[in-house]
Amino acid sequence: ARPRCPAGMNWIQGARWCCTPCPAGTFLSQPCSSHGNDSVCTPCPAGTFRAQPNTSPKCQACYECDHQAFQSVLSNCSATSNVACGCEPGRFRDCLDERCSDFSCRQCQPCPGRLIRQPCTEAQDTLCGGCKPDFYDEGSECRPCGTSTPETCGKECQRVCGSGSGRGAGAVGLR
Amino acid sequence: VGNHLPILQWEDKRGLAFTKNNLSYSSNALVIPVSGDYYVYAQVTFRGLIEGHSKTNSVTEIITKVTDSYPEPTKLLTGTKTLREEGNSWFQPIYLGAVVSLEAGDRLMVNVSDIKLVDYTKEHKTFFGAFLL
Amino acid sequence: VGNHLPILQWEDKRGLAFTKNNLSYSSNALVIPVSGDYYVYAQVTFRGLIEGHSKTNSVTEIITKVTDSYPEPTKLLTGTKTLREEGNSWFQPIYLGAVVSLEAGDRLMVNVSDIKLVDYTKEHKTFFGAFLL
Amino acid sequence: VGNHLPILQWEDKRGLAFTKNNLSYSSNALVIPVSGDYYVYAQVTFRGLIEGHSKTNSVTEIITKVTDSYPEPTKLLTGTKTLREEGNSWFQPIYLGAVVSLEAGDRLMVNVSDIKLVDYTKEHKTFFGAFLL
Repeated sequence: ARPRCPAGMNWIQGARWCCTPCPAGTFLSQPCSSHGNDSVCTPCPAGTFRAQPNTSPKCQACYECDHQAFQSVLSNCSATSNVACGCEPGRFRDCLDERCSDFSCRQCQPCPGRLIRQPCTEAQDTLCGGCKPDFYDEGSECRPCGTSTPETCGKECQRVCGSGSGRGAGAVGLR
Repeated sequence: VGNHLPILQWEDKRGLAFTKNNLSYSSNALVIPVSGDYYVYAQVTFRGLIEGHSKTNSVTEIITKVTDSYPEPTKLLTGTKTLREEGNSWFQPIYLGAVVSLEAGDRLMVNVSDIKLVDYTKEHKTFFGAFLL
Repeated sequence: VGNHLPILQWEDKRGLAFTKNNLSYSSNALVIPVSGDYYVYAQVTFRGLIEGHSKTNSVTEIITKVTDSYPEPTKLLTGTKTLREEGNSWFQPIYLGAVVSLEAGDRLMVNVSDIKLVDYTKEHKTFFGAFLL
Repeated sequence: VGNHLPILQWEDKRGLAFTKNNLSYSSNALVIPVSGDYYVYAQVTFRGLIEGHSKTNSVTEIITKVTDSYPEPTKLLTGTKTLREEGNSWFQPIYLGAVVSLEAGDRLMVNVSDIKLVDYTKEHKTFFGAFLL
Protein backbone atom coordinates (compact mmCIF):
# COMPACT_ATOMS: atom_id res chain seq x y z
CA ALA A 1 0.00 0.00 0.00
CA ARG A 2 1.17 3.51 -0.72
CA PRO A 3 1.43 6.20 1.94
CA ARG A 4 -0.69 9.34 1.48
CA CYS A 5 1.25 12.34 0.19
CA PRO A 6 0.90 15.72 1.87
CA ALA A 7 -1.45 18.09 0.08
CA GLY A 8 0.06 19.47 -3.11
CA MET A 9 2.50 16.61 -3.52
CA ASN A 10 2.29 13.50 -5.70
CA TRP A 11 3.44 9.95 -5.01
CA ILE A 12 6.25 8.96 -7.38
CA GLN A 13 6.23 5.24 -8.08
CA GLY A 14 9.87 5.02 -9.14
CA ALA A 15 11.33 7.06 -6.31
CA ARG A 16 8.79 5.73 -3.82
CA TRP A 17 8.22 9.05 -2.13
CA CYS A 18 6.30 12.22 -2.63
CA CYS A 19 7.48 15.08 -4.85
CA THR A 20 6.18 18.54 -5.56
CA PRO A 21 4.56 18.63 -9.01
CA CYS A 22 6.14 20.40 -11.96
CA PRO A 23 4.37 23.52 -13.17
CA ALA A 24 2.05 23.48 -16.19
CA GLY A 25 4.05 23.56 -19.44
CA THR A 26 6.68 21.17 -18.06
CA PHE A 27 6.98 17.50 -17.17
CA LEU A 28 8.88 15.56 -14.52
CA SER A 29 12.18 14.59 -16.15
CA GLN A 30 13.77 13.54 -12.88
CA PRO A 31 12.02 12.78 -9.60
CA CYS A 32 12.92 14.74 -6.49
CA SER A 33 15.21 13.49 -3.80
CA SER A 34 13.73 12.51 -0.46
CA HIS A 35 13.39 16.20 0.39
CA GLY A 36 10.52 16.27 -2.04
CA ASN A 37 10.86 19.76 -3.44
CA ASP A 38 13.71 19.41 -5.87
CA SER A 39 11.95 17.69 -8.78
CA VAL A 40 13.69 18.30 -12.10
CA CYS A 41 11.10 19.70 -14.51
CA THR A 42 11.71 20.08 -18.24
CA PRO A 43 9.70 22.24 -20.64
CA CYS A 44 7.29 20.37 -22.89
CA PRO A 45 8.87 19.78 -26.32
CA ALA A 46 7.27 21.56 -29.30
CA GLY A 47 3.99 19.96 -30.27
CA THR A 48 3.23 18.84 -26.73
CA PHE A 49 1.67 20.48 -23.66
CA ARG A 50 0.70 20.09 -20.02
CA ALA A 51 -2.17 22.32 -19.00
CA GLN A 52 -1.79 21.63 -15.29
CA PRO A 53 0.84 21.02 -12.60
CA ASN A 54 1.96 17.40 -12.87
CA THR A 55 4.46 14.67 -12.17
CA SER A 56 4.01 13.08 -15.57
CA PRO A 57 7.00 11.47 -17.32
CA LYS A 58 5.90 13.03 -20.63
CA CYS A 59 3.76 15.82 -22.05
CA GLN A 60 0.57 15.26 -24.04
CA ALA A 61 0.67 15.48 -27.84
CA CYS A 62 -1.23 18.45 -29.24
CA TYR A 63 -4.27 17.79 -31.36
CA GLU A 64 -4.34 19.18 -34.88
CA CYS A 65 -7.11 21.09 -36.57
CA ASP A 66 -8.74 19.25 -39.45
CA HIS A 67 -8.04 21.47 -42.44
CA GLN A 68 -9.72 18.98 -44.76
CA ALA A 69 -12.91 19.71 -42.77
CA PHE A 70 -12.31 23.50 -43.14
CA GLN A 71 -11.39 23.88 -39.49
CA SER A 72 -9.21 26.84 -38.53
CA VAL A 73 -6.88 27.35 -35.61
CA LEU A 74 -8.47 29.56 -32.95
CA SER A 75 -5.40 29.31 -30.74
CA ASN A 76 -2.21 27.44 -31.36
CA CYS A 77 -0.97 24.68 -29.13
CA SER A 78 1.30 26.11 -26.46
CA ALA A 79 3.28 24.44 -23.71
CA THR A 80 0.30 24.90 -21.41
CA SER A 81 -2.71 24.46 -23.69
CA ASN A 82 -3.90 22.24 -26.48
CA VAL A 83 -4.75 23.68 -29.89
CA ALA A 84 -8.26 25.12 -30.16
CA CYS A 85 -10.01 24.66 -33.48
CA GLY A 86 -12.92 26.57 -34.99
CA CYS A 87 -14.31 27.08 -38.48
CA GLU A 88 -13.04 29.14 -41.38
CA PRO A 89 -15.00 32.32 -42.06
CA GLY A 90 -18.38 31.71 -43.66
CA ARG A 91 -18.70 28.28 -42.07
CA PHE A 92 -20.33 26.81 -38.96
CA ARG A 93 -19.74 23.69 -36.84
CA ASP A 94 -21.55 20.52 -37.87
CA CYS A 95 -21.04 18.50 -34.70
CA LEU A 96 -20.83 14.73 -34.64
CA ASP A 97 -22.58 14.65 -31.24
CA GLU A 98 -23.50 16.90 -28.35
CA ARG A 99 -19.93 17.07 -27.05
CA CYS A 100 -18.81 18.40 -30.42
CA SER A 101 -15.23 17.19 -29.90
CA ASP A 102 -15.43 16.07 -33.54
CA PHE A 103 -16.96 18.45 -36.04
CA SER A 104 -16.71 19.55 -39.65
CA CYS A 105 -17.31 23.10 -40.92
CA ARG A 106 -20.19 23.54 -43.29
CA GLN A 107 -20.76 26.59 -45.46
CA CYS A 108 -23.29 29.02 -44.08
CA GLN A 109 -26.41 29.13 -46.19
CA PRO A 110 -26.70 32.39 -48.17
CA CYS A 111 -30.52 32.87 -47.91
CA PRO A 112 -30.89 34.17 -51.47
CA GLY A 113 -33.74 36.69 -51.68
CA ARG A 114 -34.53 36.30 -48.04
CA LEU A 115 -34.15 38.39 -44.90
CA ILE A 116 -31.63 37.01 -42.42
CA ARG A 117 -33.32 36.33 -39.12
CA GLN A 118 -30.06 35.34 -37.45
CA PRO A 119 -26.61 35.56 -39.03
CA CYS A 120 -24.36 32.51 -39.26
CA THR A 121 -22.18 31.96 -36.20
CA GLU A 122 -19.45 29.45 -35.28
CA ALA A 123 -22.09 27.30 -33.63
CA GLN A 124 -25.05 27.66 -35.93
CA ASP A 125 -26.03 28.11 -39.57
CA THR A 126 -27.71 31.28 -40.84
CA LEU A 127 -31.41 31.44 -39.93
CA CYS A 128 -33.27 32.66 -43.01
CA GLY A 129 -36.40 34.76 -42.64
CA GLY A 130 -39.13 35.67 -45.09
CA CYS A 131 -38.63 37.11 -48.54
CA LYS A 132 -36.94 40.50 -48.91
CA PRO A 133 -38.97 43.44 -50.16
CA ASP A 134 -39.60 43.12 -53.94
CA PHE A 135 -39.18 39.35 -53.71
CA TYR A 136 -42.09 36.95 -53.73
CA ASP A 137 -42.36 33.43 -52.35
CA GLU A 138 -42.45 30.75 -55.03
CA GLY A 139 -42.40 27.27 -53.60
CA SER A 140 -39.30 27.28 -51.43
CA GLU A 141 -37.63 30.14 -53.24
CA CYS A 142 -37.83 33.91 -53.03
CA ARG A 143 -37.86 35.39 -56.53
CA PRO A 144 -37.30 39.02 -57.49
CA CYS A 145 -40.39 40.77 -58.81
CA GLY A 146 -38.35 41.96 -61.74
CA THR A 147 -38.06 38.52 -63.20
CA SER A 148 -41.75 37.72 -63.30
CA THR A 149 -43.98 38.23 -66.33
CA PRO A 150 -47.80 38.64 -66.41
CA GLU A 151 -48.07 35.00 -67.39
CA THR A 152 -45.89 33.67 -64.59
CA CYS A 153 -46.97 36.04 -61.86
CA GLY A 154 -49.27 34.03 -59.62
CA LYS A 155 -51.39 35.19 -56.70
CA GLU A 156 -48.48 35.62 -54.27
CA CYS A 157 -46.42 37.39 -56.91
CA GLN A 158 -49.24 39.78 -57.64
CA ARG A 159 -49.79 40.36 -53.94
CA VAL A 160 -46.11 41.29 -53.44
CA CYS A 161 -45.16 42.77 -56.77
CA GLY A 162 -48.51 44.37 -57.67
CA SER A 163 -50.51 43.56 -60.87
CA GLY A 164 -48.17 45.56 -63.16
CA SER A 165 -45.58 42.89 -62.58
CA GLY A 166 -42.51 42.94 -64.60
CA ARG A 167 -41.99 46.52 -63.37
CA GLY A 168 -38.48 47.54 -63.92
CA ALA A 169 -37.89 44.82 -66.47
CA GLY A 170 -36.04 47.38 -68.55
CA ALA A 171 -33.40 46.19 -70.86
CA VAL A 172 -32.44 43.09 -68.94
CA GLY A 173 -30.71 40.68 -71.17
CA LEU A 174 -27.62 38.67 -71.66
CA ARG A 175 -24.66 40.56 -72.79
CA VAL B 1 -11.35 19.88 -19.79
CA GLY B 2 -11.80 16.24 -18.81
CA ASN B 3 -13.78 13.69 -20.72
CA HIS B 4 -17.25 13.49 -19.13
CA LEU B 5 -18.74 10.64 -21.06
CA PRO B 6 -20.47 7.93 -19.03
CA ILE B 7 -18.16 5.22 -17.64
CA LEU B 8 -19.02 1.56 -18.09
CA GLN B 9 -19.17 -0.83 -15.15
CA TRP B 10 -17.73 -4.32 -15.58
CA GLU B 11 -18.01 -7.83 -14.12
CA ASP B 12 -14.54 -8.98 -12.96
CA LYS B 13 -15.11 -12.42 -11.44
CA ARG B 14 -18.00 -14.34 -12.92
CA GLY B 15 -18.08 -16.22 -16.21
CA LEU B 16 -15.19 -15.45 -18.56
CA ALA B 17 -14.11 -12.47 -16.45
CA PHE B 18 -11.02 -12.67 -14.21
CA THR B 19 -8.19 -10.58 -12.81
CA LYS B 20 -4.77 -11.83 -11.71
CA ASN B 21 -1.14 -10.84 -11.04
CA ASN B 22 -2.39 -7.92 -8.92
CA LEU B 23 -4.11 -6.27 -11.84
CA SER B 24 -7.36 -5.46 -10.04
CA TYR B 25 -10.71 -3.93 -10.77
CA SER B 26 -12.31 -1.30 -8.53
CA SER B 27 -14.75 1.58 -9.03
CA ASN B 28 -15.24 0.87 -12.71
CA ALA B 29 -11.52 0.85 -13.44
CA LEU B 30 -8.69 -1.60 -14.01
CA VAL B 31 -5.91 -0.63 -11.59
CA ILE B 32 -2.35 -1.04 -12.89
CA PRO B 33 -0.17 -2.85 -10.34
CA VAL B 34 3.29 -2.31 -11.82
CA SER B 35 4.67 0.26 -14.24
CA GLY B 36 5.27 -1.00 -17.77
CA ASP B 37 3.88 -1.38 -21.26
CA TYR B 38 0.46 -2.94 -21.46
CA TYR B 39 -1.69 -4.08 -24.36
CA VAL B 40 -5.06 -2.55 -23.48
CA TYR B 41 -8.21 -3.54 -25.36
CA ALA B 42 -11.99 -3.25 -25.21
CA GLN B 43 -14.96 -4.06 -27.38
CA VAL B 44 -18.34 -2.44 -26.91
CA THR B 45 -21.32 -3.69 -28.86
CA PHE B 46 -23.78 -0.86 -29.34
CA ARG B 47 -27.38 -1.59 -30.32
CA GLY B 48 -30.44 0.51 -31.11
CA LEU B 49 -33.28 1.03 -28.66
CA ILE B 50 -36.55 -0.48 -29.82
CA GLU B 51 -38.61 2.46 -28.68
CA GLY B 52 -35.72 4.85 -29.17
CA HIS B 53 -37.16 8.26 -29.73
CA SER B 54 -34.21 10.08 -31.15
CA LYS B 55 -32.22 8.76 -34.09
CA THR B 56 -28.63 7.84 -33.20
CA ASN B 57 -26.14 9.51 -35.51
CA SER B 58 -22.95 8.16 -34.03
CA VAL B 59 -21.48 5.97 -31.31
CA THR B 60 -18.17 6.47 -29.54
CA GLU B 61 -16.01 4.30 -27.27
CA ILE B 62 -12.97 5.71 -25.46
CA ILE B 63 -10.43 3.93 -23.26
CA THR B 64 -9.29 6.53 -20.74
CA LYS B 65 -6.48 6.69 -18.18
CA VAL B 66 -6.66 8.46 -14.83
CA THR B 67 -3.33 8.88 -13.10
CA ASP B 68 -1.97 10.42 -9.92
CA SER B 69 0.57 12.35 -11.93
CA TYR B 70 -1.96 14.46 -13.79
CA PRO B 71 -5.33 15.89 -12.65
CA GLU B 72 -7.22 15.27 -15.90
CA PRO B 73 -8.15 11.97 -17.59
CA THR B 74 -6.12 11.12 -20.70
CA LYS B 75 -7.79 9.56 -23.77
CA LEU B 76 -5.73 6.54 -24.82
CA LEU B 77 -7.85 4.96 -27.59
CA THR B 78 -10.97 6.20 -29.34
CA GLY B 79 -13.35 4.49 -31.75
CA THR B 80 -16.06 6.69 -33.17
CA LYS B 81 -18.48 5.69 -35.94
CA THR B 82 -21.38 7.46 -37.60
CA LEU B 83 -24.54 5.46 -38.11
CA ARG B 84 -27.07 5.52 -40.97
CA GLU B 85 -29.53 3.16 -39.35
CA GLU B 86 -33.19 3.57 -40.10
CA GLY B 87 -35.29 1.87 -37.47
CA ASN B 88 -33.96 0.87 -34.12
CA SER B 89 -32.82 -2.68 -34.34
CA TRP B 90 -29.23 -2.18 -35.24
CA PHE B 91 -25.95 -3.57 -33.87
CA GLN B 92 -22.51 -1.97 -34.09
CA PRO B 93 -19.41 -3.41 -32.40
CA ILE B 94 -16.34 -1.19 -31.86
CA TYR B 95 -13.04 -2.89 -30.97
CA LEU B 96 -10.00 -0.97 -29.71
CA GLY B 97 -6.56 -2.25 -28.72
CA ALA B 98 -3.03 -0.91 -28.47
CA VAL B 99 0.14 -0.82 -26.37
CA VAL B 100 0.39 2.05 -23.87
CA SER B 101 2.98 2.89 -21.23
CA LEU B 102 1.39 2.95 -17.79
CA GLU B 103 2.49 3.73 -14.24
CA ALA B 104 1.66 1.70 -11.18
CA GLY B 105 -1.58 3.09 -9.74
CA ASP B 106 -2.92 4.27 -13.07
CA ARG B 107 -6.60 3.47 -13.62
CA LEU B 108 -8.13 2.47 -16.97
CA MET B 109 -11.78 3.03 -17.81
CA VAL B 110 -14.08 2.71 -20.80
CA ASN B 111 -16.32 5.67 -21.66
CA VAL B 112 -19.16 5.54 -24.16
CA SER B 113 -21.20 8.17 -25.92
CA ASP B 114 -24.52 6.76 -24.63
CA ILE B 115 -24.75 4.08 -22.00
CA LYS B 116 -28.34 3.20 -22.97
CA LEU B 117 -27.04 1.95 -26.34
CA VAL B 118 -24.55 -0.54 -24.89
CA ASP B 119 -25.38 -4.23 -25.27
CA TYR B 120 -24.46 -5.47 -21.80
CA THR B 121 -26.55 -8.66 -22.08
CA LYS B 122 -23.75 -11.08 -23.09
CA GLU B 123 -20.18 -11.11 -21.79
CA HIS B 124 -18.81 -12.18 -25.17
CA LYS B 125 -20.19 -9.10 -26.93
CA THR B 126 -18.84 -6.33 -24.70
CA PHE B 127 -15.51 -6.85 -22.92
CA PHE B 128 -12.44 -4.99 -21.61
CA GLY B 129 -8.95 -6.06 -20.58
CA ALA B 130 -5.21 -5.45 -20.38
CA PHE B 131 -2.02 -7.48 -20.10
CA LEU B 132 1.57 -6.59 -19.32
CA LEU B 133 4.04 -7.17 -22.15
CA VAL C 1 -28.54 -25.06 -26.83
CA GLY C 2 -25.11 -25.13 -28.41
CA ASN C 3 -24.02 -22.77 -31.09
CA HIS C 4 -24.65 -24.38 -34.48
CA LEU C 5 -23.44 -21.67 -36.75
CA PRO C 6 -21.14 -22.89 -39.52
CA ILE C 7 -17.50 -23.35 -38.55
CA LEU C 8 -14.75 -21.86 -40.68
CA GLN C 9 -11.87 -23.95 -41.98
CA TRP C 10 -8.36 -22.47 -41.92
CA GLU C 11 -4.98 -22.82 -43.64
CA ASP C 12 -2.31 -23.48 -40.98
CA LYS C 13 0.92 -23.90 -42.95
CA ARG C 14 1.08 -22.00 -46.19
CA GLY C 15 1.74 -18.31 -46.71
CA LEU C 16 1.51 -16.21 -43.53
CA ALA C 17 -0.08 -19.07 -41.59
CA PHE C 18 1.93 -21.06 -39.02
CA THR C 19 1.59 -22.91 -35.75
CA LYS C 20 4.33 -23.49 -33.17
CA ASN C 21 5.07 -24.32 -29.53
CA ASN C 22 2.63 -27.23 -29.78
CA LEU C 23 -0.32 -25.00 -30.46
CA SER C 24 -1.76 -27.07 -33.31
CA TYR C 25 -4.63 -26.95 -35.75
CA SER C 26 -6.90 -29.93 -36.42
CA SER C 27 -10.52 -30.36 -37.54
CA ASN C 28 -11.13 -26.65 -37.93
CA ALA C 29 -9.88 -25.83 -34.46
CA LEU C 30 -6.82 -24.48 -32.71
CA VAL C 31 -5.89 -26.96 -29.99
CA ILE C 32 -4.53 -25.50 -26.76
CA PRO C 33 -1.36 -27.33 -25.66
CA VAL C 34 -0.94 -25.96 -22.13
CA SER C 35 -3.33 -24.33 -19.69
CA GLY C 36 -3.00 -20.59 -19.32
CA ASP C 37 -4.22 -17.19 -20.42
CA TYR C 38 -4.23 -16.64 -24.15
CA TYR C 39 -4.91 -13.60 -26.29
CA VAL C 40 -7.28 -15.01 -28.90
CA TYR C 41 -8.20 -13.01 -32.01
CA ALA C 42 -9.86 -13.38 -35.39
CA GLN C 43 -10.93 -11.17 -38.25
CA VAL C 44 -13.52 -12.22 -40.79
CA THR C 45 -14.14 -10.09 -43.85
CA PHE C 46 -17.69 -10.56 -45.01
CA ARG C 47 -18.70 -9.53 -48.52
CA GLY C 48 -21.94 -9.51 -50.49
CA LEU C 49 -22.75 -12.05 -53.16
CA ILE C 50 -23.05 -10.53 -56.62
CA GLU C 51 -26.08 -12.56 -57.57
CA GLY C 52 -27.23 -12.80 -53.94
CA HIS C 53 -30.96 -13.33 -53.89
CA SER C 54 -31.78 -12.47 -50.35
CA LYS C 55 -30.68 -9.19 -48.80
CA THR C 56 -28.22 -9.63 -45.89
CA ASN C 57 -29.40 -7.84 -42.80
CA SER C 58 -26.56 -8.71 -40.48
CA VAL C 59 -23.32 -10.62 -40.16
CA THR C 60 -21.97 -12.35 -37.07
CA GLU C 61 -18.59 -13.79 -36.09
CA ILE C 62 -18.13 -15.84 -32.91
CA ILE C 63 -14.95 -17.33 -31.43
CA THR C 64 -16.08 -20.46 -29.60
CA LYS C 65 -14.42 -22.85 -27.18
CA VAL C 66 -15.10 -26.57 -26.97
CA THR C 67 -13.74 -28.20 -23.87
CA ASP C 68 -13.70 -31.66 -22.36
CA SER C 69 -14.99 -30.25 -19.10
CA TYR C 70 -18.34 -29.15 -20.56
CA PRO C 71 -20.55 -30.76 -23.22
CA GLU C 72 -21.57 -27.57 -24.99
CA PRO C 73 -19.50 -24.98 -26.87
CA THR C 74 -18.87 -21.74 -25.01
CA LYS C 75 -19.01 -18.41 -26.84
CA LEU C 76 -15.86 -16.45 -26.00
CA LEU C 77 -16.09 -13.42 -28.31
CA THR C 78 -18.87 -12.20 -30.56
CA GLY C 79 -18.99 -9.48 -33.20
CA THR C 80 -22.36 -8.87 -34.74
CA LYS C 81 -23.27 -6.01 -37.09
CA THR C 82 -26.43 -5.08 -38.93
CA LEU C 83 -26.04 -4.11 -42.55
CA ARG C 84 -27.92 -1.56 -44.66
CA GLU C 85 -26.29 -2.41 -47.95
CA GLU C 86 -28.26 -1.83 -51.11
CA GLY C 87 -26.84 -3.96 -53.89
CA ASN C 88 -24.49 -6.82 -53.33
CA SER C 89 -20.99 -5.57 -53.63
CA TRP C 90 -20.33 -4.74 -50.04
CA PHE C 91 -17.47 -5.52 -47.63
CA GLN C 92 -17.59 -5.63 -43.84
CA PRO C 93 -14.66 -6.73 -41.69
CA ILE C 94 -15.23 -7.77 -38.05
CA TYR C 95 -12.22 -8.01 -35.74
CA LEU C 96 -12.36 -9.69 -32.32
CA GLY C 97 -9.64 -10.14 -29.73
CA ALA C 98 -9.36 -10.67 -25.98
CA VAL C 99 -7.61 -12.61 -23.21
CA VAL C 100 -9.30 -15.83 -22.12
CA SER C 101 -8.28 -18.53 -19.65
CA LEU C 102 -7.99 -21.88 -21.39
CA GLU C 103 -7.22 -25.45 -20.39
CA ALA C 104 -4.89 -27.82 -22.18
CA GLY C 105 -6.95 -29.65 -24.80
CA ASP C 106 -9.46 -26.88 -25.29
CA ARG C 107 -10.35 -26.27 -28.92
CA LEU C 108 -11.01 -22.83 -30.42
CA MET C 109 -13.14 -22.31 -33.49
CA VAL C 110 -14.62 -19.45 -35.47
CA ASN C 111 -18.32 -19.57 -36.33
CA VAL C 112 -20.03 -17.25 -38.77
CA SER C 113 -23.62 -16.42 -39.54
CA ASP C 114 -23.30 -17.35 -43.23
CA ILE C 115 -20.28 -19.09 -44.67
CA LYS C 116 -21.15 -18.01 -48.23
CA LEU C 117 -20.55 -14.38 -47.21
CA VAL C 118 -16.99 -14.95 -45.97
CA ASP C 119 -14.20 -13.51 -48.11
CA TYR C 120 -11.77 -16.42 -47.99
CA THR C 121 -9.85 -15.29 -51.09
CA LYS C 122 -6.96 -13.48 -49.35
CA GLU C 123 -5.16 -14.58 -46.19
CA HIS C 124 -4.65 -10.98 -45.05
CA LYS C 125 -8.40 -10.26 -45.00
CA THR C 126 -9.65 -13.18 -42.90
CA PHE C 127 -7.41 -14.62 -40.19
CA PHE C 128 -7.45 -16.32 -36.78
CA GLY C 129 -4.89 -16.88 -34.06
CA ALA C 130 -3.90 -17.10 -30.42
CA PHE C 131 -0.81 -16.68 -28.24
CA LEU C 132 0.03 -17.58 -24.67
CA LEU C 133 0.66 -14.61 -22.37
CA VAL D 1 2.11 -6.45 -58.39
CA GLY D 2 3.19 -4.44 -55.38
CA ASN D 3 0.85 -2.39 -53.29
CA HIS D 4 1.07 1.29 -54.27
CA LEU D 5 -1.47 2.75 -51.90
CA PRO D 6 -0.32 5.84 -50.01
CA ILE D 7 1.76 5.17 -46.89
CA LEU D 8 0.92 6.88 -43.62
CA GLN D 9 3.48 8.84 -41.64
CA TRP D 10 3.57 8.47 -37.85
CA GLU D 11 4.72 10.35 -34.72
CA ASP D 12 7.06 8.09 -32.73
CA LYS D 13 8.15 10.18 -29.74
CA ARG D 14 5.62 12.74 -28.59
CA GLY D 15 2.53 12.12 -26.49
CA LEU D 16 1.45 8.46 -26.22
CA ALA D 17 3.89 7.41 -28.95
CA PHE D 18 7.15 5.62 -28.08
CA THR D 19 9.58 3.05 -29.39
CA LYS D 20 11.88 0.84 -27.31
CA ASN D 21 13.93 -2.38 -27.26
CA ASN D 22 15.48 -1.36 -30.59
CA LEU D 23 12.17 -1.47 -32.40
CA SER D 24 12.60 1.81 -34.27
CA TYR D 25 10.69 4.01 -36.65
CA SER D 26 12.22 5.45 -39.82
CA SER D 27 10.90 6.53 -43.22
CA ASN D 28 7.30 5.79 -42.35
CA ALA D 29 8.05 2.26 -41.19
CA LEU D 30 8.56 0.29 -38.00
CA VAL D 31 11.87 -1.53 -38.33
CA ILE D 32 12.05 -5.00 -36.79
CA PRO D 33 15.20 -5.41 -34.67
CA VAL D 34 15.18 -9.17 -34.05
CA SER D 35 13.51 -12.07 -35.86
CA GLY D 36 10.48 -13.54 -34.16
CA ASP D 37 6.71 -13.53 -33.90
CA TYR D 38 5.15 -10.13 -33.38
CA TYR D 39 1.62 -9.01 -32.68
CA VAL D 40 1.18 -6.17 -35.17
CA TYR D 41 -1.80 -3.83 -35.00
CA ALA D 42 -3.10 -0.54 -36.37
CA GLN D 43 -6.27 1.49 -36.27
CA VAL D 44 -7.09 4.15 -38.84
CA THR D 45 -10.07 6.41 -38.32
CA PHE D 46 -11.39 7.52 -41.68
CA ARG D 47 -13.73 10.52 -41.95
CA GLY D 48 -15.63 12.09 -44.83
CA LEU D 49 -14.70 15.32 -46.57
CA ILE D 50 -17.25 18.10 -46.29
CA GLU D 51 -17.13 19.21 -49.87
CA GLY D 52 -15.84 15.90 -51.10
CA HIS D 53 -16.50 16.00 -54.82
CA SER D 54 -16.67 12.30 -55.30
CA LYS D 55 -18.71 10.13 -52.97
CA THR D 56 -16.52 7.65 -51.07
CA ASN D 57 -17.64 4.09 -51.70
CA SER D 58 -15.10 2.27 -49.59
CA VAL D 59 -12.10 2.69 -47.34
CA THR D 60 -9.16 0.32 -47.00
CA GLU D 61 -6.32 -0.06 -44.52
CA ILE D 62 -3.44 -2.46 -45.13
CA ILE D 63 -0.49 -3.33 -42.90
CA THR D 64 2.34 -4.17 -45.28
CA LYS D 65 5.78 -5.74 -44.85
CA VAL D 66 8.83 -4.83 -46.92
CA THR D 67 11.69 -7.26 -46.55
CA ASP D 68 15.16 -7.64 -47.98
CA SER D 69 14.39 -11.22 -48.96
CA TYR D 70 11.69 -10.29 -51.47
CA PRO D 71 11.44 -7.33 -53.87
CA GLU D 72 7.74 -6.64 -53.43
CA PRO D 73 5.77 -5.55 -50.38
CA THR D 74 3.72 -8.28 -48.72
CA LYS D 75 0.21 -7.53 -47.45
CA LEU D 76 -0.03 -8.82 -43.88
CA LEU D 77 -3.44 -7.53 -42.74
CA THR D 78 -6.22 -5.83 -44.65
CA GLY D 79 -9.41 -4.14 -43.50
CA THR D 80 -11.70 -2.97 -46.26
CA LYS D 81 -15.22 -1.64 -45.83
CA THR D 82 -17.78 -0.27 -48.21
CA LEU D 83 -19.58 2.89 -47.17
CA ARG D 84 -23.19 3.91 -47.70
CA GLU D 85 -22.82 7.38 -46.28
CA GLU D 86 -25.15 10.04 -47.57
CA GLY D 87 -23.65 13.42 -46.82
CA ASN D 88 -20.02 13.82 -45.99
CA SER D 89 -19.52 14.02 -42.28
CA TRP D 90 -19.01 10.37 -41.56
CA PHE D 91 -16.50 8.52 -39.36
CA GLN D 92 -15.32 4.93 -39.81
CA PRO D 93 -12.59 3.32 -37.72
CA ILE D 94 -10.85 0.16 -38.97
CA TYR D 95 -8.80 -1.90 -36.48
CA LEU D 96 -6.43 -4.67 -37.53
CA GLY D 97 -4.23 -6.92 -35.42
CA ALA D 98 -2.58 -10.33 -35.71
CA VAL D 99 0.58 -12.34 -35.06
CA VAL D 100 3.06 -12.48 -37.93
CA SER D 101 6.53 -14.01 -38.21
CA LEU D 102 9.08 -11.34 -39.06
CA GLU D 103 12.80 -11.19 -39.80
CA ALA D 104 15.26 -8.69 -38.39
CA GLY D 105 15.33 -5.74 -40.76
CA ASP D 106 11.78 -6.18 -41.98
CA ARG D 107 9.86 -2.92 -42.26
CA LEU D 108 6.15 -2.54 -41.43
CA MET D 109 3.99 0.18 -42.94
CA VAL D 110 0.35 1.17 -43.04
CA ASN D 111 -1.21 1.91 -46.43
CA VAL D 112 -4.60 3.50 -46.92
CA SER D 113 -6.96 3.85 -49.85
CA ASP D 114 -7.07 7.66 -49.60
CA ILE D 115 -4.81 9.68 -47.33
CA LYS D 116 -7.15 12.70 -47.43
CA LEU D 117 -9.79 10.64 -45.62
CA VAL D 118 -7.57 9.79 -42.64
CA ASP D 119 -8.36 11.54 -39.34
CA TYR D 120 -4.86 12.54 -38.26
CA THR D 121 -6.00 15.14 -35.72
CA LYS D 122 -5.90 13.07 -32.49
CA GLU D 123 -3.33 10.42 -31.53
CA HIS D 124 -5.95 8.22 -29.84
CA LYS D 125 -8.01 7.80 -33.02
CA THR D 126 -5.35 6.60 -35.47
CA PHE D 127 -2.44 4.50 -34.18
CA PHE D 128 -0.01 1.74 -35.15
CA GLY D 129 2.26 -0.60 -33.22
CA ALA D 130 3.88 -3.98 -32.73
CA PHE D 131 5.34 -6.08 -29.90
CA LEU D 132 7.46 -9.22 -29.78
CA LEU D 133 5.78 -12.26 -28.25
